[in-house]
Amino acid sequence: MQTKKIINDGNKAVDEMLDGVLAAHPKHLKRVEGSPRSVVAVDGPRPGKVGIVVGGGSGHEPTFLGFVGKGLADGCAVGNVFASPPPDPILECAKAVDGGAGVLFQYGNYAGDVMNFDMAAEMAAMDDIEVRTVLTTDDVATKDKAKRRGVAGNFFTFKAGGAAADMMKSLDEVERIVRKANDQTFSMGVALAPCSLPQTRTPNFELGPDEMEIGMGIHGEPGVTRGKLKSADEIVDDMVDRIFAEMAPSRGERVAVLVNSLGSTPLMELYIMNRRVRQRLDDLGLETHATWVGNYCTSLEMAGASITLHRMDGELQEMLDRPCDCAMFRAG
Amino acid sequence: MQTKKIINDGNKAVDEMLDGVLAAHPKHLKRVEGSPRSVVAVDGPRPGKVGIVVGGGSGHEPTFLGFVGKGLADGCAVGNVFASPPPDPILECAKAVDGGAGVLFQYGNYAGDVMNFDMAAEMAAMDDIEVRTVLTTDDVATKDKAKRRGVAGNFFTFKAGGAAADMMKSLDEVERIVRKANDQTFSMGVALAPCSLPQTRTPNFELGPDEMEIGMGIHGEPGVTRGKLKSADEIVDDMVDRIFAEMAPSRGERVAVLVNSLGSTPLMELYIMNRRVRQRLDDLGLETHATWVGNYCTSLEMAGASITLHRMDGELQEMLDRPCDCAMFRAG
Amino acid sequence: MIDAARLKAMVGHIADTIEREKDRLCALDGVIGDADHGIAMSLGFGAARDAVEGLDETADPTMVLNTAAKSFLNAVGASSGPLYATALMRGAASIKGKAELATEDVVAMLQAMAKGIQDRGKAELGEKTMIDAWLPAASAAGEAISQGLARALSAASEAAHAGAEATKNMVASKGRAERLGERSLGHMDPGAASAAMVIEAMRKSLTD
Amino acid sequence: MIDAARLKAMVGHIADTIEREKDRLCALDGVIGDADHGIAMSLGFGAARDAVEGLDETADPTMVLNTAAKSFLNAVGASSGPLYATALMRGAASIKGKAELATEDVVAMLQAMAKGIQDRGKAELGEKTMIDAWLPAASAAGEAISQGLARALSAASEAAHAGAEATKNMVASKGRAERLGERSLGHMDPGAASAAMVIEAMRKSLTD
Ligand SMILES: Nc1ncnc2c1ncn2[C@@H]1O[C@H](COP(=O)(O)OP(=O)(O)O)[C@@H](O)[C@H]1O
Ligand SMILES: Nc1ncnc2c1ncn2[C@@H]1O[C@H](COP(=O)(O)OP(=O)(O)O)[C@@H](O)[C@H]1O
Ligand SMILES: [Mg+2]
Ligand SMILES: [Mg+2]
Ligand SMILES: [Mg+2]
Ligand SMILES: [Mg+2]
Repeated sequence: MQTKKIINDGNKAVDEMLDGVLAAHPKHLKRVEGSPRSVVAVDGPRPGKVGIVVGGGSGHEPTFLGFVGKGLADGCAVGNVFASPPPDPILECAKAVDGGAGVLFQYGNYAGDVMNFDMAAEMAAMDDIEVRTVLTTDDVATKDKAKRRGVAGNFFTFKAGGAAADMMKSLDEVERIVRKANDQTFSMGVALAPCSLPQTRTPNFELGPDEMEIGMGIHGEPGVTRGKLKSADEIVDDMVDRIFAEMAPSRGERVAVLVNSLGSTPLMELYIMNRRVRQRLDDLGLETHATWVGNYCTSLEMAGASITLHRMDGELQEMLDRPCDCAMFRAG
Repeated sequence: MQTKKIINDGNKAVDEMLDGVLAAHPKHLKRVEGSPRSVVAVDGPRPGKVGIVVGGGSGHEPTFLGFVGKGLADGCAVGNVFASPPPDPILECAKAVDGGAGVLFQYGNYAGDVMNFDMAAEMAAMDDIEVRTVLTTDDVATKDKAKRRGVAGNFFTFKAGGAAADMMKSLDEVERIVRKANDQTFSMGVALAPCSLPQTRTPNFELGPDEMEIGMGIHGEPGVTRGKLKSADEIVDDMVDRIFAEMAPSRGERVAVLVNSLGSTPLMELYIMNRRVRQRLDDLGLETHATWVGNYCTSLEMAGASITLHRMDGELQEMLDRPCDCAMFRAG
Repeated sequence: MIDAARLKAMVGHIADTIEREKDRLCALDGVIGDADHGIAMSLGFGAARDAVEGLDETADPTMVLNTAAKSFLNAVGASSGPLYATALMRGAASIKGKAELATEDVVAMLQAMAKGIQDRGKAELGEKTMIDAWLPAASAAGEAISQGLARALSAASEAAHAGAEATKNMVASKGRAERLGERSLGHMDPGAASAAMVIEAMRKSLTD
Repeated sequence: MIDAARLKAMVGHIADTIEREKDRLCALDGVIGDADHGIAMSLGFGAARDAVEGLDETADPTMVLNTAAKSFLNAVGASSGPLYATALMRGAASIKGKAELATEDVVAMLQAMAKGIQDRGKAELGEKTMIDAWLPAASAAGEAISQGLARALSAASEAAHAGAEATKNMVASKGRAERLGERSLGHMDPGAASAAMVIEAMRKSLTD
């Protein structure tokens, strides 16, 4: 039996979604002419400003598209479900948002994305657009920071890059700030039930009816431990402990929090998780500067959640607090 | 086998959720002292302004709590899952947000809510607070407008009330405008898979593995037809046809659109739906003034979606466009 | 002898009964409503039991029922909250000033409760609500009053059960199930089902 | 005689093969990756087939492979896109200017393709990627070149299959499965599995 989805043809799901996105958000988003999978901010790119291009596979909405807008990303290249976009739409975004000050590519650390964005960067260089790249590597399910996957932490790294660029900082500066933001971003996920791709409509992994998997990736890649479903507090403790082990926070430090649904875990559960996250932060004497709870980086209809902590100095806090106005997100 | 949820004790889910909500949104929300299930806007209630009190059962987040804030609702009484709050927390909200110009109760039309809010209104009258009530009755699954359930259309009726009150209009005026907004709001839902209550953790209805139900209520109340799952376009057409039949729109009229997830239907599917909604509106020569797509009125983790159309004259459009800043929603 | 202590025990007995039947009530509500009726009733009578247990010796029967009413309402809300809170408050008012209840008092209390539910919910017989259990029970108790408390309450309990059973053949026109129309046919109303349990628990506790 | 028309047919034959095996490839990818490898490969070779079918008579073998490369890449992205696009472009470059391909040309093309994948992805043998099918295939073809095209390509196909099989005993250290460490053991790499299918389809189409 196929999984249930409200779609037409699975192969057309991404393009039809995009049509719906453009119809809903004409004040924020437009397509690059002749490149239907390249979306740029109506208000954002401007002469002298570093252009921020994000992108990746579809199925993580509102990541990446939803973060395009004034004060955040200028352009987004849209891939197939769970598949990096090819170089062409990335290049078209880079051209469309280039204000002469260079372009920063920001995306999650996956082999496919790296290959495609790197190819696009080479092509952009041939068009005399200077491109730098900062990968988001926030998923502490992997030990080695440089090899970590990019998951919900894109929220903070994109926000930092978008703010820095909006402040008309140089490409060097924007890159430096985004690297710092990424260094200070730590995520951990838990999955309770699989998603399924529009084309296969088959659960993309199996999990027992009473099981959960800690550390599962946002494409259903296996995580770090699988076990019986525990209570919210136990789950959060396990996740937060793993984050703290990598982050090594000290009393008095300031953090921002993101409790994110992987798709079908509702706000009630996320807020119950946030209650415990806050208790743990308070217990350590950390100052919670801001909290977001909701669907920010999903995995189609996967059940589960992720917790991201973002440690801030004064500069990163300034980036986080700077107003932005995107298709599916607003802050400041 | 119990359904999977990230919770602790099912009986504590609502209070723990509220703790998490208050922890996340200190700039927008605070509890009324001594009344933990009464939440009011930090910035909003003020002398001379009509107070807007909303509320209902939990499990529909971000409805109702998420719409508390400047320019929208001033207070929210929080019930158990799918259960109206009792009169006491409603009364405490009314007292807390009363600015001397009267209070408007806005909530969905359910027997339980009506009884509890009416009791609270009687008690408020004894405290010399003038209370009026406008029920949201947007679900066209019921023929008789006055008997219709209130579902995602609360979004538009609350927005209208919040804006009118924020403009310091009189209680008479605010009531008139909200009644007009409700008269012009039409919703239709479709369910693909059930939710389950935190206490029972049992699916609250059954639906075959290839079935959908059009018109199902946001608490899993039976709808109007059950059948095989169709394509997105066919589903949207069925829903929009039913809405048009009640709304009887004319060429050139202006509408706002809300495509809402019941919980676990992801943005990709909602935007695919929105694409078709827009086609249908364009075909009729209607002008789409604004569109929202996402989780606005959920039903725990139910799979499915609803479509709401809101027809506007100049006054209603002014209400919709007026800025507001809430815990889980911002506009304008 | 029915005094405040017996009424406290009665509230406790209702709470225990509902607790046992909670899942069945949720399942009934799942078919034509929102699947929470068992939860609402168990939270309500559980809170009522805890509250009346906390009362000291000086509490009279009226105080017991008023305390139960208030705690039920505040724990529950929903439809059941106002309906049962009103029932209990009206029951309390009907026995005001009495330290011990005679058969007539208990029957009057039961009738006041039924009347309270009807005043609050405005439902008529045949609309597929708890009224279809409560009203027949109240009438039956009145008719059997001359046969003593045990017979009066047995008659009430039987009538309540028959009334609940009869809701299967009714089309809902009040409450959440109202919009189902014909689709509500064939299913027992959860509120009527729990009403029959409540009344039987009252009978058992007050006469055994 | 292997000319542009044969290469077009080859692309079509690969596309058909992958289309048939799509679900199996998605299932393999589901275990250690993101369950989309069959989709990516079928979209890619499907687009490549459509594009090369659209070429007119004047297209030479290089043009066929370059066209396949570009359309594959634009239809897919993902990991497979750059890897196969690079393979096809390198294959195209290796036969530049030739209207017909001799055995040495086909083997050189196969080797250029493998080299292209390695240059693009930077994977070494034993890292549990498609390289573990492509490199052995390219070597085997080289070693068997003196025995003629059919034997050379049979040797390549057998080596690719053996290589794919061998990935079961490897711990991933490239691509999406890299973070699984030991948990990737026991499962065949989907990219290696599809590589074996691609190479067998090339063999069949170029020699049958
Ligand atoms: N107006 C009414 N009068 C009498 N009983 C009612 C009325 N409305 C609802 N009920 C009863 O309430 C029951 C449902 O209670 P419950 O599930 O606790 O509340 P809710 O419908 O708010 O979820 C129904 O089965 C019905 O018996
Ligand atoms: N760096 C690399 N070098 C060679 N092959 C790779 C590399 N990274 C990934 N692969 C191959 O790609 C396959 C996955 O392809 P696919 O599922 O289409 O892409 P994605 O991982 O982006 O979803 C893997 O099974 C592996 O064989
Ligand atoms: Mg992929
Ligand atoms: Mg309820
Ligand atoms: Mg109910
Ligand atoms: Mg894959």
